Amino acid sequence: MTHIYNDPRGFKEDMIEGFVRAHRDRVRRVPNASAVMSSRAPVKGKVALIIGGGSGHYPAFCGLVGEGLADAAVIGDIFTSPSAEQVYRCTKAVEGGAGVVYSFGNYSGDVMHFGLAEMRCESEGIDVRTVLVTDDVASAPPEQREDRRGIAGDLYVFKVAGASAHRGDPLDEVERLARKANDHTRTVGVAFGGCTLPGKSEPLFRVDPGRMEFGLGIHGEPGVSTSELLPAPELARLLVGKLLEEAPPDADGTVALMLNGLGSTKYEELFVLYRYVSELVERAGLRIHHPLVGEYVTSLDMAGCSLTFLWLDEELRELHDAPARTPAMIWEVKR
Amino acid sequence: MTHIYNDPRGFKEDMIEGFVRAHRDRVRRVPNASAVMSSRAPVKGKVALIIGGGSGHYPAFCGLVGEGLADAAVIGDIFTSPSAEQVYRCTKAVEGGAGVVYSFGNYSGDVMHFGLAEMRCESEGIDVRTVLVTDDVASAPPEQREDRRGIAGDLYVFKVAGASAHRGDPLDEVERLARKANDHTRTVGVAFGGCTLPGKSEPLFRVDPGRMEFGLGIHGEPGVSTSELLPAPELARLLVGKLLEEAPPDADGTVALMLNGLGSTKYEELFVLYRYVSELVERAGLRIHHPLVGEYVTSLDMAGCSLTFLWLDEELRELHDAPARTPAMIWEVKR
Amino acid sequence: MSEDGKWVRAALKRALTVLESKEDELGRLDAAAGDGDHGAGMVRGLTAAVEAAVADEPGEALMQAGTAFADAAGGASGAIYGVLLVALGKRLAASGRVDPPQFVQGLRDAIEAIQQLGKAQPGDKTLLDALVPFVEALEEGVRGGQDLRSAWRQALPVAEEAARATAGLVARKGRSSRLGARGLGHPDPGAVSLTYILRAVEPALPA
Amino acid sequence: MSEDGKWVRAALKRALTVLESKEDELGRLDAAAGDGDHGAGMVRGLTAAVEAAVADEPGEALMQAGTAFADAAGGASGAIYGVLLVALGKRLAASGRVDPPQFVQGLRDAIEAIQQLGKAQPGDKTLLDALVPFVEALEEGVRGGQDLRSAWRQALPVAEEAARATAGLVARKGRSSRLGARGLGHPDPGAVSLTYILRAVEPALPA
Ligand SMILES: Nc1ncnc2c1ncn2[C@@H]1O[C@H](COP(=O)(O)OP(=O)(O)O)[C@@H](O)[C@H]1O
Ligand SMILES: Nc1ncnc2c1ncn2[C@@H]1O[C@H](COP(=O)(O)OP(=O)(O)O)[C@@H](O)[C@H]1O
Ligand SMILES: [Mg+2]
Ligand SMILES: [Mg+2]
Ligand SMILES: [Mg+2]
Ligand SMILES: [Mg+2]
Repeated sequence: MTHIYNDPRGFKEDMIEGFVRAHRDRVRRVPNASAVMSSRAPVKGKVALIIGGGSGHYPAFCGLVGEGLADAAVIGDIFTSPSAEQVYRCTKAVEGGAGVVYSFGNYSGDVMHFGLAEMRCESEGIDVRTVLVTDDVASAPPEQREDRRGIAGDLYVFKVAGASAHRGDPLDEVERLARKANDHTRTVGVAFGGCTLPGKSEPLFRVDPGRMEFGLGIHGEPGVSTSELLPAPELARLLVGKLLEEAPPDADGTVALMLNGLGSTKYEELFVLYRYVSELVERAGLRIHHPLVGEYVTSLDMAGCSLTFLWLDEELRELHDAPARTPAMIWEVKR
Repeated sequence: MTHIYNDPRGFKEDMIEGFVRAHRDRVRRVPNASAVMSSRAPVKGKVALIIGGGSGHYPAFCGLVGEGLADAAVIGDIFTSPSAEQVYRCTKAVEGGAGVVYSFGNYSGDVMHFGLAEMRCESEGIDVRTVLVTDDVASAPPEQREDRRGIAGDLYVFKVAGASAHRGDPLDEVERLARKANDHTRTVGVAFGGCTLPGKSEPLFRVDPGRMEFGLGIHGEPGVSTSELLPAPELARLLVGKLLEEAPPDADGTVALMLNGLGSTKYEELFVLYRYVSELVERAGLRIHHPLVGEYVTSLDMAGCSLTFLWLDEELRELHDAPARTPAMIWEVKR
Repeated sequence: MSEDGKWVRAALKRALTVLESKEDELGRLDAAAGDGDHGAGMVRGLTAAVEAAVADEPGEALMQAGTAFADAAGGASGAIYGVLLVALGKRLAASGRVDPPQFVQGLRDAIEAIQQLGKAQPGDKTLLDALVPFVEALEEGVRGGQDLRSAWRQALPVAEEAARATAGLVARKGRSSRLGARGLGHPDPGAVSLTYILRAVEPALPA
Repeated sequence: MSEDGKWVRAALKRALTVLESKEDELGRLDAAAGDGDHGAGMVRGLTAAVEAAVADEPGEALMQAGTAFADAAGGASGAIYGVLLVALGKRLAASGRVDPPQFVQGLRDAIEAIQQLGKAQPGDKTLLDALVPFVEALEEGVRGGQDLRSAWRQALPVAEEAARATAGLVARKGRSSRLGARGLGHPDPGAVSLTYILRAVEPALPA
């Protein structure tokens, strides 16, 4: 349930305003746009990474803007992709002459609006590449990987792309690495309860007590199937099993791992689950690198969680490990 | 609602195990105790800061263990203070010969158990000082400040004490500064909905739709009074107003500010509220220093939020600004 | 048939009034398989469109409306109504006439633009499943010599029946496509809202 | 009166069985003004106490039970039952006898230890509000020449009435004290659970 708001129609605006006020040291608002940009952007000669999507997913998307990660995030209304116009304005504000990568989860609204903005920018001579995040294994079979939607895996794709752009890679290379990161990222999730939009009193969906939804969406979409609620060790087995089924052939046996809470499934619960997840992953012969256990891509106050693997190789690991500083996270990997 | 657990009685144990597995780079488990310690502790000649309380409040308490903050956290079952025995074992494991500061919220269980541990340690020649956090303005009138309970203000008191210990201050000085931080910290909170213990199907309390509880506890205790649910600008006025009433006489007009979500009142809602809170605080002539907007001291999946001021002066500001690195936060203040 | 663009604003206003009254219903319909924001997005889009459509020339006004709609609504339906209104407006502006055949052609252009943008085919459970048969029926009426509003009125039940029938389709585009067969039984919210709009605007259409 | 410590374990077991059946009720009672963990904590504490109380000597067994209870339960009631059991055990161990006057004296010691630790006064709405009148009634019976179990049985209704009467008190110690007058109407969970324990252990007490 969303309890704090003024006029529900002003939610996005109030949110961006408050966010920028809270993080003046790292970000500022893109003038005349519902977008935030790193206070260092634009950087001349650097590829600009622009991410975005609806609001309701914090720290995605605006919490991920900053040094070593995204140059800007374009923010829509709750669960609603931002418009092409806003993407365009944001692109104009942050591109530094070396091209732009758009990256966002694969949802038709986002694809269409970012696509329209890309066409408009290209017509003005700005080289734009789009990398869709398609990590949700529950949303389509492996043969249709490119049709899958993007959920928590967003973070890893953005991180790799942001690190590549930050170290000065040219546009082709940033694009290649972002695509590779997406090819190596898989997520599976479950939901225990739906979320409620500001101003509404009913959740988007309900889960019966003792049941859970498998294959959640991060926009309050119900899962693709319902099953019995599992205790932590079995839930761990389900999630880890689904991801192990899809190990990419060229992976070297090390995974960066994220156990993500969707909003009201809290940290302690995630640690309980992580105990069993990490045991299973290690028992499967994999090495876990820099596990993240917490809230990274949320869905308002939805109850549920997702497990993501980024299958590393040397190239991806270097970019994964590169430092980053954003309002939501200071990324430091001990080696 | 808590959905992820195995045997509810093993929750604390599962949680600590998973937490330590997720943060091996910074913390380890205190052998034979339900406590976690910084991987650098004990540090010979340094005052040790030990914090603690029930679980269910992450990032408090174990998320705050690390360089520049706490040396260890002793963790009880959900919402239940840890026992004197565990506090004692933890103290033996982390004290470095320069004395120990215990700091925790003022609840009778914690006071009694830490008190018993303190007596036992003293009898063994370890110099222990206890600094209770008493920031909740709703829990007792100003004349009875020392009877107030501790809620989100924990974070600031721990931060100041941890920074003082980290820079090598002697025990008397760490104690003095921790007390001063508590004297300068005030919190007020509201709840919109109760939380549910693992294995239970009913929340600890319910809030009627359209109402809110004023003066929440962070253990699922209901508030001290009920009122109409307010839109964000008025809620901001209520919270800021309560804190302004109690400005300490020696404050210099700068406050470190924390807008804390209790669990299922999410980031975007907090940013919406922060927009109005920050406007009001600035309009009152105060300078906001390093605002924190997010989840710092939670109460499982309780819906609600709290606003905390740490009234700064030069001495407190230096300690507030000192860097810290813990599993839950990398503390860096831009100047 | 009037060349005056006032009817554009009038039509958009009528659509807005109806969709405001249907906002919650459309939200619930979208929540069944999607994310529940369809009603809110359409209202945001139409509100902005009404405000933006100030040109005298109807084609111009429609383009203004489409641009504003897309920006204010965001989301899939924002993008789609954006290209729909702009394509229709372009055709009317280009022809300089607002006669029934041009109108039909404008809607054909819109369908093409929507398909190009969103890559959906009829049968994929989107608003195209109501729009395409509507435009076919409209064209038939117009070819049969009816004026725009009569032909439109006769095509409405076709669109409405087609929208209802989307309940039996499995989504292949848009958020609800992820649910596969689980989305069966609910009509597509975009198809339903389209029929509300088509019926709402009819009395405001030229002649 | 037997000097054998077996009755300590038997008494703790009886208490555990009853509190397991009351765990949810006590949780709900604690939730009314506190944090809902009282039932769970008492069960954890008693489970550990039963396991720990292995000494033959009853005073020793009680001290073992108290130490284990406090550690396993944590929380306010863990601390309080810890000192209660340890104080009682100490007195019995020191006197070398388990006769009714020593028992009464042991409980008096426990009250003192609880007050020293928790700083609560009778009337502050804690388990002291049931324990103090219970011990007074017990002492009266013992002084009047009754054996321990008879005196205990006669004192039980006094404790139970006193526990019920805590509903009319405003808490001044413990979590529920923050609620002020809002906590009125519910008895103190610690006082209630104490009466369950007192009644449960009676048949296991020596003579
Ligand atoms: N690719 C597409 N082509 C045509 N229409 C689409 C497409 N994707 C979605 N739609 C339409 O948009 C509607 C959903 O609109 P809305 O809820 O506003 O967008 P979102 O899915 O971004 O939340 C669907 O019911 C469908 O009719
Ligand atoms: N200072 C105190 N002195 C005596 N008894 C106390 C004190 N504080 C709390 N209690 C008792 O403890 C009970 C609560 O126990 P419990 O719920 O287990 O602890 P917590 O308050 O730590 O959650 C109260 O009902 C009261 O009887
Ligand atoms: Mg949407
Ligand atoms: Mg407790
Ligand atoms: Mg939608
Ligand atoms: Mg309690």
